[in-house]
Amino acid sequence: MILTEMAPAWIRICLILTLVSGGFLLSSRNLRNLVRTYQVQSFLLVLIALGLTALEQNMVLLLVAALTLISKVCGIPYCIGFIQKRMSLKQDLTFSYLRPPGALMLSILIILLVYICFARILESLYEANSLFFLGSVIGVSLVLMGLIAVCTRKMAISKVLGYLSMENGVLAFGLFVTELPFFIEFVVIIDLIILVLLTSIMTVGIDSSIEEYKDRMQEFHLWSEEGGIS
Amino acid sequence: MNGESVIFGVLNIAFVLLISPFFMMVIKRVKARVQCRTGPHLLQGYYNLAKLFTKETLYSEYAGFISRIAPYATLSILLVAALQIPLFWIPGEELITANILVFLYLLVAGRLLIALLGLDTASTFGGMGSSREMSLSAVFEPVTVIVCAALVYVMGSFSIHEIFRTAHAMFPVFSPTVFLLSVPLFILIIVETGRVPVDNPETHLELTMVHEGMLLDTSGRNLALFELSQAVKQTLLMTILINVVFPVGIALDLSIPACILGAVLFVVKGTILCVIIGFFESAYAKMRLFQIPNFFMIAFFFSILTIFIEVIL
Amino acid sequence: MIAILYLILACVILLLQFIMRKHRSVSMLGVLHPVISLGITVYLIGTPAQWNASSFFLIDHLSLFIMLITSIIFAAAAIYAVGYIDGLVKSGDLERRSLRIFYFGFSLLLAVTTMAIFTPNIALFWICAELTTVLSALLIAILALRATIDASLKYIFICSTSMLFSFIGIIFLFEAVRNKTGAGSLEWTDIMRQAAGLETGMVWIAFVFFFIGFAAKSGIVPFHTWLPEAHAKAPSAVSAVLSGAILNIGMYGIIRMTGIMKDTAVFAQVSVLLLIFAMITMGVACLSMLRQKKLKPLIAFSSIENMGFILLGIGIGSPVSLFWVLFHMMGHSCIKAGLFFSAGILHRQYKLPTRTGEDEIGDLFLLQPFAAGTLMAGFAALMGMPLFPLFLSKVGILLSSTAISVWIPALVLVLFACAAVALIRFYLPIMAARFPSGEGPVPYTAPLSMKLPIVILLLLSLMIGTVMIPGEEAFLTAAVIDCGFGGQI
Amino acid sequence: MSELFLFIVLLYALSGAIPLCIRKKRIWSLSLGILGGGGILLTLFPLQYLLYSHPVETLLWFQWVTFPIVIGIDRLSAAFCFLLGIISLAAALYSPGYLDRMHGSRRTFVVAGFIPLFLLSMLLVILSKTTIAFLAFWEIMAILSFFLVLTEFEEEKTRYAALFYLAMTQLSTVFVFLGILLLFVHTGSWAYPVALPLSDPYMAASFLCLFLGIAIKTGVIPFHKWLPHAHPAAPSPVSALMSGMMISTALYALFRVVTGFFVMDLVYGFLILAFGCLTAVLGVMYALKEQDIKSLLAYSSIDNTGIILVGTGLWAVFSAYGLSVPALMALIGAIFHTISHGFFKGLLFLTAGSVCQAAHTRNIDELGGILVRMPLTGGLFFIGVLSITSIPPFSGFVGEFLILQSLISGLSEPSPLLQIIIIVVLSLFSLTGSLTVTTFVKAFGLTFLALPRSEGATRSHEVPWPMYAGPGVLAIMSAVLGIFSNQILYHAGYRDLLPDFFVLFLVLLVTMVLVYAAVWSFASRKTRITRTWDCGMMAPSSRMEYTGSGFTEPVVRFFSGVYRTRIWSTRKFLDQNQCLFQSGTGGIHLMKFFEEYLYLPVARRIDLFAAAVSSLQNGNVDRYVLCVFCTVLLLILILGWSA
Repeated sequence: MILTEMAPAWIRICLILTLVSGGFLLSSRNLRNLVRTYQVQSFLLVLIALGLTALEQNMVLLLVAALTLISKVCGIPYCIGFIQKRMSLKQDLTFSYLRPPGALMLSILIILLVYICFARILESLYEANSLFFLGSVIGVSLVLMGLIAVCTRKMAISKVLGYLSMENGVLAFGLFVTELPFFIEFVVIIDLIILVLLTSIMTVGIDSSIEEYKDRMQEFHLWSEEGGIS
Repeated sequence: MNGESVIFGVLNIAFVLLISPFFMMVIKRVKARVQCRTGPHLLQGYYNLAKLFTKETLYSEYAGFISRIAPYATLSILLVAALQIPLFWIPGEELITANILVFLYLLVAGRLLIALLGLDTASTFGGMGSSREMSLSAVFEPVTVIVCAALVYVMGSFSIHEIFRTAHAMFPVFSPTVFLLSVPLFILIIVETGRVPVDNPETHLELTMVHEGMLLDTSGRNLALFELSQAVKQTLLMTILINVVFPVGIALDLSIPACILGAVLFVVKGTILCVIIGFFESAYAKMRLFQIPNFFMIAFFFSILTIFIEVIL
Repeated sequence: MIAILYLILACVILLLQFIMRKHRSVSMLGVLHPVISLGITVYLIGTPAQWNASSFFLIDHLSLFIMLITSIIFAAAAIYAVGYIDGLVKSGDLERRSLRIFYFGFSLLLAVTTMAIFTPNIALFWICAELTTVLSALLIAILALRATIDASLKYIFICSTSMLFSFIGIIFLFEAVRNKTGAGSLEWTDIMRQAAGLETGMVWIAFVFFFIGFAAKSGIVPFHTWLPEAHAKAPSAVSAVLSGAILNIGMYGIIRMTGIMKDTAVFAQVSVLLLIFAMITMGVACLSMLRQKKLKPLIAFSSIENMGFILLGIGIGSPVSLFWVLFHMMGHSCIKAGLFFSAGILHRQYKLPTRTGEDEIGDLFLLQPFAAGTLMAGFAALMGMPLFPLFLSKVGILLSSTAISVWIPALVLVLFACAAVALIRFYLPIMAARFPSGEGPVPYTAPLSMKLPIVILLLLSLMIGTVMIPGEEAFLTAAVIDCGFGGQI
Repeated sequence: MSELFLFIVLLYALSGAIPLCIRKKRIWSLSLGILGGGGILLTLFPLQYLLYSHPVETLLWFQWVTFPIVIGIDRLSAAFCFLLGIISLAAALYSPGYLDRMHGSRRTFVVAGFIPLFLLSMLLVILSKTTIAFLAFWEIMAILSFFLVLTEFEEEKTRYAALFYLAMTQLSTVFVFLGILLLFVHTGSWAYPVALPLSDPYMAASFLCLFLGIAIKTGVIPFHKWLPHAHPAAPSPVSALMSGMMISTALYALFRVVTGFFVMDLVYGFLILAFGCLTAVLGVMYALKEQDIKSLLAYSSIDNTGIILVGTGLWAVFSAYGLSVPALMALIGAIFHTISHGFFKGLLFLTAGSVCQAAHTRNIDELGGILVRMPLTGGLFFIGVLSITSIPPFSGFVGEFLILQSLISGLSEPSPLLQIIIIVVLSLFSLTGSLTVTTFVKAFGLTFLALPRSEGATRSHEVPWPMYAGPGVLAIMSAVLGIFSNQILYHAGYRDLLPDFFVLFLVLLVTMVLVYAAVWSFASRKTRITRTWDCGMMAPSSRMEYTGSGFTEPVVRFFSGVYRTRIWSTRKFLDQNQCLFQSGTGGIHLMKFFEEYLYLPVARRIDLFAAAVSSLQNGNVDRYVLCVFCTVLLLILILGWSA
């Protein structure tokens, strides 16, 4: 019904919006709305998943959408927010190599480049103007924009967020392959949980100076007091 | 190794020992006469040797076994070299290998021993003498090898006996190559025996003496042996020049009259060559040590010219 | 169903490590785990009938060979760790509390690596590879120093970001197989069977993206930057495992994928790409070795160089070069682990890395003659001395590379010469350095458990280098055929 | 015969393993005794192959992992085995005494253990019959000799020499490895190829690679710079082995390549000849100016390598022109000179080693008067000097004589180009001969004769008997080889190449005896020991003697073109704008041409390039991720472009 023929247009809009959220991720300075843009991006993915279920009537995608909703939209952002509160760091102002406007310009160039290259490589898909082709372009360029974020941000927490948006790019691309998405979703979730856990513990160490590091560690009662320096 | 070559050996060595001091005295006599002096008696060489053999020998307290062995070794090396060079009679079969390269390296051996002797007495003169001697010989030896190469190339064989035999056969025909060969051979005599342009044999002035410097500390019978070996070396080198350029009268077979004739003719030819050497020495002043390599270049140039002319003709 | 034993063993060991209280028993468990898995692997090698017992495990000559290397290195590292970790704890570098985390992580890393080697499914292989990254990052940062945490963060960021690209490659591959046969599959064997007809554009993209991730895993140049710092900062037992086993996992992935590409039309481009990356890797690694001032980064760069050389062998793609690639992997892992162990002894002796960052090594032959001797033997092995295995694989691979162009062996040999000079240029000054009398550090007597693995590994590499174990040649040839490079040797 | 060979190999391996495993005091005298036994067996073993023409016999065949290792012996390798046997006997006799006096107990066990293994690796290089075996044992030889050079690693000089040596041997291995790879690619088998044409570019490249590899190892001039550093830095028995035996092993490889592997044509003959002449002349010229006796001997090894290369080059040129007799003469001369060079260079290095150890210095200007204090060692050194300066009855003369004879008899070929080249080579060759005489008069005269110039030289005393028994063996061999050279070649099947030196030697002895008897009977026997003539002023002190540099100053002046000198001066001023001069130093030193213009610039450039490359690793994680990013972008571009 109306949902099915409206679905492809719906999916294309959501894909473009994910690209926009990637752009936001690059430019926002405040850590709080960095997390918020990540939540928006994940939510858009959920919408794409729903659109795809409408298009191909495959119940697995529904399960994927639910999983993404739980983990990406609420779970991980809450965890990062919790760590940020403890670190009481609000601003991430220092950038290396590229300031946000430069980063945005570069990401537009990248999207164009990926589009041209993939068009030349996958002519058959390009003529068929298939969703898979669009998904692959959007996915890869989102991953690359995440990589720029990791590369230009100084703060480890913002690097982790850049990495998470790369994960979203992979997921966006994975959704368009019918049999694979659940597996991808399962994969991505496990990886994310472990990764975020580990890096957040470490980033606490990196971003704060060395003295607070000791008591901060104590606060998390993970390591005892006398860590001797060899 | 048959009887004839043994006889040749004995005869040749005896004749060389006999005639060498005489030739030395002829040169001294000519040089004196050019300077309007009467000069020493012709037999003075023999008297000097006799006197030296009876005198007492002095050894420096620092000297090792080199000083004791060198005189005997030098003389015996040169006498062996004499076996290779027939003066007046070419035997049918060689006693020892008469290869010209072996002759050359025997001369080098003699020079090595004398140079070491110079260093053995820890005196400055000896050190200076042997340093100059070795430096000059280092530069001159390529020339001697090229001269030998030219000789071998022209005469076609390495053995000196064959060279003299072919020279004797070729003698009547006056060929330019033989003349060209005589100039480097003559320079060879001048340099090897340390004649004037290269080094002054008579002087004791440390600035000019090269050969004399090494023998400064020898005395008595050692000095006599060195004088004798010096004379023998000169005679051998003169023989090469004479028997290649003017080989008339060399006896080819073992007959008494031919040998006597050959010997007499050899003495005459030798005296004439000594006169020429005497005049040559008086005509030149001693060159500065570092100019001498240019003098060697003349000999080098002539011998290479001989080879090229032989190729072109 | 023998392969299941691996997983059961892993679970049992992890469980026991939770319960045990005393440090001694936990470390014993740590040793037990790799030794038993080595036993299982040898048993499996001995009984080919057991191999395709369950579809859940892909057991063939190649995976068993890599598993053999991994379990040897892990066993040696575990034995070494018994003495080494004691030393760390006694000297206060490692808190008693994080000991449990170390052994837990160590056993988990072995379990995950075993899983990675034996999974038939590419995606599962990708996850296990990703997990090895995470776990080894945890082990690197175990000393809780700022430098170690910094190094492990770099490791995580570079490796996992590149691994994401390889996941995209896997998706492309899945899509390509789906286009050809209607139902996409992620099994190594199925893809290899379908490889001939796959659509070239899709397969080429799949390989390139896959290569990016696993190049980072095995330290190929543009992505190698994490390796010297991670190996230098990690405790020596961990860096030996990293160099000896985890790099091989990356290479295992690349070998499998190149095996798939072998039958596709794209193989020419693939081998050119691999050759270029290999040459760049060897070039950068050898030249940076010339500038190294510290011991462990020097050894780490030589690992990068050897990985470049292995990539060169894979890039050539002939069965002979693959045979020697596997041989080189075995030799390199043993020697490199031995080297890191002796470096560990030197680190314990001279309290490296010191505050100033420079190595202060002196009175080498007075304080640590054993470690100095084994270090020199290891360097001789790395330089390709004939009795050691690297010489043979150098001959084999360069021989097959002459088929492509004569300039490759020339350049590779010059680079190997540079590496040899770099090794000795580092060793000579520390050999002769002297502490002013009385000021030298207190002599550190390395316990037997630290010396034993070094000797075992050196003897093992000597044995590999000189004598051909009876079944070895047939096993390696079968492994080469298994990974799709077929054809006569 | 292969059982005897296996027994010899076992002996060598055993004498190498014992000191490395058992650390009892003076265990090395037992192990070196075993080495001596092995050496004697090794000298007897090849005789049967040498004297009667014996077919090539494979002694050992086994499969090394997948490569065939074949050990076999033929006439050429038999000659070199003979040399190796004698030298290992000499080293076995000499080393215990030397090791006793060496400080550092653990080090002596390493040296005593590595010497037999080093000899064994050389033996296997000589006897290997497959290229892969040759390469493997060549590399083991290189690594073992590196460790031996590194024994006294305290001094900075030794470490520099060891590093320089390793870099050059690695370079040489690169070339040999490449040459062997190209050979395998063309012939398809590991066996030694026979008579490959040099017209095919691959084969030309393979020959050039092998030639360069060997040239680096033997110290041909542009690549020689490591040799004068490495050989003196090693302990004396090792430097004797390296100079005597290792250079001969490399030259064996050269003979194998030039005569066996390839069919030489004119261009390559001239190439070898050019390298030979350059190495011979420059080698001896640098030897002349050297003050350290062991590097003087090292440079003279380079010079002898040059002579041997000239012989080989002549063989190639004459066989290309079709002159078979001169070609054969040149080749036999070159091989004979390699063998005899092994003997007298080993002799010179061993005796020089005992002198340096007794006087605790290697500088000629601080030695002197050693002959009186160490008569036997001095005597043996004198025999070495006689044979290296090619005095007729000794073995050094035979090789040079053959090469000279082949050169001169090559003049008969009418082509003018060949004649010019022969004359140039002849003059350079004889210049080398005469400069060698000057060098060794200086080396022997100033080290052994006259007054000691330093405290160490004055206190030096004779070494224990084994330390001159070893060199004694070599002295006897270098004399016997020269005197009976004609008989040896006669039995080896080459008829009238040489004149009979045995008769010459006999006649020389007889004349010496006769002259002595005559003088003894007729002349007076009064002798007196007094002071050297000092113009009546004061007793000559050791400071009035001629020093090394003084002795060679005229020659340095003659060849000032070759000896470039560098004048340097440093000034210190009291004030900034440099007008009040405070102090200054100045000096003239002979410039090390090759080191300053060839080796150091190349090393510096490599270091700069390495610095640029390794600056990528600066520890900043953003830069690392940026690298990843750029590479991914590049790959995507390649994907797009290569579709």
